[in-house]
Amino acid sequence: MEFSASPVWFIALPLLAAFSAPLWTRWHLLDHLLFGVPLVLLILALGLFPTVHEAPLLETIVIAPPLGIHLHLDSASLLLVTLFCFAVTLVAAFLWLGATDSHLRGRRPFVLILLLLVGGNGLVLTGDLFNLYVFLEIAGVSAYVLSALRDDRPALEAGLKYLIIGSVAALFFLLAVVLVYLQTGQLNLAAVAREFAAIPPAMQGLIALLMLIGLGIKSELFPFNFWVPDVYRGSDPAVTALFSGLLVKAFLFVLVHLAVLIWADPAVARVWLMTLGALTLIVAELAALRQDDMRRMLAYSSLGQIGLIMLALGFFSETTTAGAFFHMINHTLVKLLLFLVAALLLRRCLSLRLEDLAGAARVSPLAAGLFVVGALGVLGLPPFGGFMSKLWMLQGFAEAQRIWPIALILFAALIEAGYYFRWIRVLYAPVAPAASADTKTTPEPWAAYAPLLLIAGLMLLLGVAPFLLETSVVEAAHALLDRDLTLQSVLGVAQ
Amino acid sequence: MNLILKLLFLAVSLTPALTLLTWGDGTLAWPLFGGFELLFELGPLSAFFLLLLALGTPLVALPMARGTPDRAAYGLFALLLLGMQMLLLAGDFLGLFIGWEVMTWSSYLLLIRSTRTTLEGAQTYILFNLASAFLLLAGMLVFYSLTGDFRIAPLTEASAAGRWAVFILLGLAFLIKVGALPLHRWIPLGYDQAPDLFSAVLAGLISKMGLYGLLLLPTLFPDALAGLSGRLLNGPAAGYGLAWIGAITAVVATFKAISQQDIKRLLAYSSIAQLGYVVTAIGVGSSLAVGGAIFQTLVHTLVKLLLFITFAGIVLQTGQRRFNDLGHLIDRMPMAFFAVLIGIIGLAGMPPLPGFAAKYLMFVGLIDARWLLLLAAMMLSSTAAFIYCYRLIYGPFLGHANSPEARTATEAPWSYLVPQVVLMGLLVLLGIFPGFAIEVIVDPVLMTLGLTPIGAPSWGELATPYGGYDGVVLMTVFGGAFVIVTALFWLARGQMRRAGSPYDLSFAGEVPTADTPLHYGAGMGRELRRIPLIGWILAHTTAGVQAGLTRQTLAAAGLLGGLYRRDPQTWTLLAVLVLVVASTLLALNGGWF
Amino acid sequence: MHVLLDSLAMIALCYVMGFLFQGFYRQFNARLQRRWGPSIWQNLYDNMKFLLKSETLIHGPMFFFGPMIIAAGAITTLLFVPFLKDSDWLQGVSTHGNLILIIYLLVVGPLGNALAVGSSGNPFGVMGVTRGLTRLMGLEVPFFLGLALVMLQHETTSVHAIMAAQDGIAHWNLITNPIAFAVILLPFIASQNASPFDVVGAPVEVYAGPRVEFGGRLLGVLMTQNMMMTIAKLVLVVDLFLGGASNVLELIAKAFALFLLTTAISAAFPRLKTEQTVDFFWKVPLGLAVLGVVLNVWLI
Amino acid sequence: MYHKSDCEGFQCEQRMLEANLGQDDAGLGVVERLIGWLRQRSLFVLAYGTGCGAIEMRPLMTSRFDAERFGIIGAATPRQADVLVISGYLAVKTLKRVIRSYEQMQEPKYVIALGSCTINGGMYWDSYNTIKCLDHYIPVDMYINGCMPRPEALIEGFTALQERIRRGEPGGYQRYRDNIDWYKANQRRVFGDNMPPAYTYDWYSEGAT
Amino acid sequence: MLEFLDSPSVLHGLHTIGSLTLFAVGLYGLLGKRHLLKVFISLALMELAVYLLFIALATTPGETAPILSDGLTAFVGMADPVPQALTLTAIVIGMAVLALGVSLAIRYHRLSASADIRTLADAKD
Repeated sequence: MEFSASPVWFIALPLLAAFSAPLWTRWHLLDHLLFGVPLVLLILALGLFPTVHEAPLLETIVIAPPLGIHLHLDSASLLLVTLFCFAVTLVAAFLWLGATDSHLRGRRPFVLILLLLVGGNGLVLTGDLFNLYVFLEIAGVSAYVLSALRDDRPALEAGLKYLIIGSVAALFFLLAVVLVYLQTGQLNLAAVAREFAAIPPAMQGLIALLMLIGLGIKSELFPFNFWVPDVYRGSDPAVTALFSGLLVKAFLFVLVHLAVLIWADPAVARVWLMTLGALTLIVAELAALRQDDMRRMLAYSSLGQIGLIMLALGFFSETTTAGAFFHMINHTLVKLLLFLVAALLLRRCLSLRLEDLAGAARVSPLAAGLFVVGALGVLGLPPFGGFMSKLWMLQGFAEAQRIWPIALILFAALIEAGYYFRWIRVLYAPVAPAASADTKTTPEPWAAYAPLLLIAGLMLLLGVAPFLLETSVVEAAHALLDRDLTLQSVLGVAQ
Repeated sequence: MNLILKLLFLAVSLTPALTLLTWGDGTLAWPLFGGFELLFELGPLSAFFLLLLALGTPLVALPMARGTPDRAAYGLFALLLLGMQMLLLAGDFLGLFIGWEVMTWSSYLLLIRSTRTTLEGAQTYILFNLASAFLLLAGMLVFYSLTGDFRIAPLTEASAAGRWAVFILLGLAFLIKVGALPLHRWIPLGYDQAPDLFSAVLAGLISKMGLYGLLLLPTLFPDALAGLSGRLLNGPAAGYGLAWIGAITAVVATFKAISQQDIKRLLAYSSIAQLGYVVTAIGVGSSLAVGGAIFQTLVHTLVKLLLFITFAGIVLQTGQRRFNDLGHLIDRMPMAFFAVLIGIIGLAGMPPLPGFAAKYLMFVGLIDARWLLLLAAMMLSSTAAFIYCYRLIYGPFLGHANSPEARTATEAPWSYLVPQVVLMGLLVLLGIFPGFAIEVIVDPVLMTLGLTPIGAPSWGELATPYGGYDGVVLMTVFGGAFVIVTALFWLARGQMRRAGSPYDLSFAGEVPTADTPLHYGAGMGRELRRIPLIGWILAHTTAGVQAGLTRQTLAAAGLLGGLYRRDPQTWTLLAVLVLVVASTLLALNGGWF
Repeated sequence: MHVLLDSLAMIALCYVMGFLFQGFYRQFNARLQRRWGPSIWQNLYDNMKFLLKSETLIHGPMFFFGPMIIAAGAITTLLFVPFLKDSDWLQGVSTHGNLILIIYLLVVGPLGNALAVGSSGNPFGVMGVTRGLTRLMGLEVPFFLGLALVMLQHETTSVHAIMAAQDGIAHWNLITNPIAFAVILLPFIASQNASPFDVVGAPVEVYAGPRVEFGGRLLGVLMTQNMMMTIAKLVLVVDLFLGGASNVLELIAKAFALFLLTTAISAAFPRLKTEQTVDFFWKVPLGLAVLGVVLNVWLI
Repeated sequence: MYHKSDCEGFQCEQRMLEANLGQDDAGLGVVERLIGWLRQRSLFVLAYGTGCGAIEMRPLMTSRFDAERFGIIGAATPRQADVLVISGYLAVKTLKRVIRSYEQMQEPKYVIALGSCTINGGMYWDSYNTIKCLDHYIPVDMYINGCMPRPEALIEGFTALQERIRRGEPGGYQRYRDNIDWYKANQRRVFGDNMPPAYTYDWYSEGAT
Repeated sequence: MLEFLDSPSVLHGLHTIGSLTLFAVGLYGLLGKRHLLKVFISLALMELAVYLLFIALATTPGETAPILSDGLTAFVGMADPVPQALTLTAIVIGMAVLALGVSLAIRYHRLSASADIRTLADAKD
């Protein structure tokens, strides 16, 4: 049988692997597979780039669109899928190599992480509204359990909060889907896009609003993101790395994708999305100033970056969107790095609170150094990739003679610097760290640092040679923004 | 292993010199994205600043390489060098900014390696510097939106508002870096708290990058800023504001310097003041003034390296850094005494050292521009500088030893002495041959900036249309007079006797002891407060403003952070409320608005 | 050779004029106070007596070199001031210098001496030095601004050129630029360390100030340079405002006239405190100077 | 001498001191005579106002008597002074300061003592803490008698001192240097353990360099 | 007598009102009740309201089940099969989430002896 490089694999393979977990448990292959499955998918995704460069791949299931379900792999979704596979690979490597706590080893996390990957991949690949809802729930459920995985009080609180607010979000989204179906009789995204304009305006508005709120909660936009710090605080840092690096990106993509496809009038969407992005950015950065727990701080910082990406995506210009895609990649790398460093520090210093981490650079110099690299990357300071993507977005705004987002982004970056450098200063404070002085924890094996060093190297590489990703990012932006192209490739006709 | 590491480090510190010597005319391009490229080339302006780097870095690296190798510091220092060289070689704003940022954060990481840094100091340092960097970024983005290119090129066709925006943004960015008032607060904190040798780099080299930026402004706005908004008297009107900023900076910082109790803080404020002169001169924009500015940049680099390295040696030997705790080191550290002596002569701009040549050019430039009130302000600052210069040498070296360490100190290790000797030699040579510096160092830069070169009839002579002076003659006369007078006196000295004790003083018939408060260094300048203007200046700082700003920001942060501490029901309620309000609005508007 | 002879002549002339003028000053003051006063040669006697003292105490090498530096500074300064115009003699090396250089050279020596004072470790001496530097800060601003007005008027910093431009009594800067002269007059008195601005070395108040530790032959050197410096400054102002002089007699006459004026002013006022001095200079002469700048630069 | 009727008490001593004033200076070269003449023409006075005589120094210096016409003028610090004027009785406490000041003066230096108190204690002859005979502690070059001497007498004394300087007579400082051990022993008898530190005087013993 | 109820618009209206009421009840529970189980029940109620709305509005009276069988060879007069399929899926998902939530709540109760949603808000660092 000939192997066909189909997008289905991105969903099917992890699903299969996850459901046959008992088998792997018996064969002691969990760690290897958790690392291997996303790695295989990553290689597959990389191999698909030339194909997708020619034309988007369309994988129909049973019936051709608009009636059937289909997976739509264009440059944008391929880029994100690659990113997700990479993120999961890295986290898996970290869990495998890093002598992790027991609750992060074994069958449960194996299944859940792979399901999370399924959910993320499905969200960006699917071309069907209801399918979108299903993947949203898959991703959501696995995320709820993942955040409660440690099974102590903070983790359960985080899981419960996440579950409640996530269910509300899913409910809103489901309502929107129902209304769309009732109005248009269609669930295929392209078909819905074609017919959405025919709906009465008030109903259009209601549907858009419901989707915006549902996905806004999921993708952590400002007035709906109050749950984020609590959940990130309660969960394991290695898990939050996935939330911040994978899950949010997927929802963000879905939100913008829907906005492009459904909201026919980009001017209106631009106002809404940019406003939300700007609010998220500035509020999160300000709120992060006073956080004394590293996970909370990283959560707020993550929110700020999401706002930034939203601001750039919402501008719907090809340059800023390309920059935003690039920034998604960089942000994923950076947040993986920072959360995994946080995981190491947590294990070493037994706490992630500011006062307990004072002088932590003395006991784990490499982790502190990597935190510095991560902070520089997230602040967008050269020579790391974050700078290039930020510059790309800013240059897009400058090209369009739009000054206020530039001012806002730079101001927010300054505030961000205010708290990140506070943490750096604390890590390097000239005092002996409080907790680790008496705890005789063994130093981490070097292998635990390998994924982190890889990330740092990649960040540096992307900062020095951003042209490596240029074509894929620009094509992704093109694919995301060009509504007609999508419609044509799905439905076979231009609108 | 350690030796190899140290040798490697020293080799790295020689890279600016190598770059300067081997670069030639070539350009180097590195693609980024979207057709943008980083372009590196070596113009005379960059070459001048690269020369400063090439001089300064090995001299600082030598004492840094002493003792057990500090790997992290070496690495960061190498990064810092990389950043500064990128910044200088960059032919476009992108490279400039990248170099600028690399320099900023690597210097920050070097700064916090000192055990003396406080959270406030470190935060002030990095936030001011990042504010400067982001202003630079904003300026270059505005520039880009006007021209569609990041190349550093004259900005002639843009609208007046656009050009002013670029001028103000870039000007602010660079003024923060040189520490112009009221954006100077990071300098005293940073220079004071940095590792002692790194302070030399901060004051001598990193602050010069701000000047490099300011000197780029005449490149962007040709005709020495006059293209921006016409002329005022004989100078550019846009530069007039810049010049006043510089002059006020110089005056206020000088008085602040006088009132400091800590050597390094004093040097920091003096650095602010000295760079204030340069800002003023750049504002004047004529070839004389800019020539003076470049000369002053050179001299200030040498002087500040010399002083900071010397005082680093003193701190190393005594562990004391306040005027109150030192004293009478002249017998114990004569080399350091001479270094500081030469340093303060250069700092005060006294003949025959080159500081005077620089000041002379700036003064003449101001007279030429007919901006005499600025001249008065500069004169005020440079005479008031005598007081802190005197304090700088009196406090540690003269008077009486005030701590056990000061009584038993010995000369600093040779790795500190070698840079001191080299820098002293350079300063003296430049003082004798100001014409050499003009012709070889200053004139090429002036020509790049589109100004007429000053020229020099001979190496010893400094010549301007307003008259000049001859460094060789000056040095010969002064040296000759000194030798002759001393010789004559020595021949007819009669019975000369050295006092048996430092406490053998005429003290109204009393016999002072070690407990008598004899060291006037601590209180020096105290009576200056009684002069109304100075009293007013010394009574006001920007610390309160900064603290207030921090407080307000943190209060806002607390307020917003409070939003995030509710239960899921509140979050849901909020989402529902948004839905209800927005749909009501929609319904009222009858559609999507 | 010519330069050497010329320099020696200048130094000698300065010295002679110096003790005579200061002798006159003491006589003048004594007569004002209804005393006979010392002989006009008294300063010579004093100076010689100190130079011939048999014992000298020093506080270390820097203490010894300080007076040497100040003497060398004084000699350098006066050699850079042209004494005559249109003459080969009494020029020193003035063609190689300029006005701004001279203004700075005036300070070099005192600062060198300040090192010696600090080296002695006597707090009164350092207090005096600080007061001196503070006064310098006060006086230099209007002084320099007044001279800058002259430099601006002639668009040169060369003393020769400024002298040459004043080729008749109507072209004296005193006549053409009276504000500049008015501005510099009081700072000039202060720079001569004359009353009412002589708080720096006030004998009773700060125990002779900077000179507190100097005695014997070192004090003799200090007195010598002081006399020479007085004359060098006088000649400089004569050059700048009174058109210079063509021969020695004219020079002495003009310098004496100027000296008489400053002496009269000195004798008439009581001593000011340091901060009063500075405040005064920053109000009255500087205000006048700003007026002069406005007139010269903006209105004319 | 003390038995002659034309003088009594310290007047005889004074006369003895003044006895050879009229004589010509013998055996001096031109240079020494010039030096002597210049020295006597300029006397800087450190007036130590220990007693009531201090009040007589003011008229001496001011318009009425104008000592400046003789080249006599006040000095602020001992380093610059040639003449130390002890203007009255000395307590133990002030003696210490006087000795310190005297030792800080640069040679050639002279001491003029005013009033009877410095000669024999005067009206304080039986006081428990007053120095009776100043000459035992520092070498006095010239006593000016009276209680207190008027400025005219002071001028008389100064001119007498000037005459001696002119003739190049060795001053009291020579005596002090030669007999330092005796003087110090006397001082020590008064001060006990309260002597100034050794560095203030031990250079005397090392001799001239 | 109640035939008018069979007219699609009335029926749809009633269903809409009913499901909205149900939704409102659920919303009230979600926002107002403190016990975690009640909150989950409220969430389930809201979901049910959505399903009801979906099914009800996608069907008109008189339609038959969408099964091709004897005599029925064309898609005529059949109810739209998609909403039913979707609702079934959604019910399964909702069920799973509910079960998960309840299990988490039980574990939470065991650990903290509390099932009050407000105590969740007191999460301290």
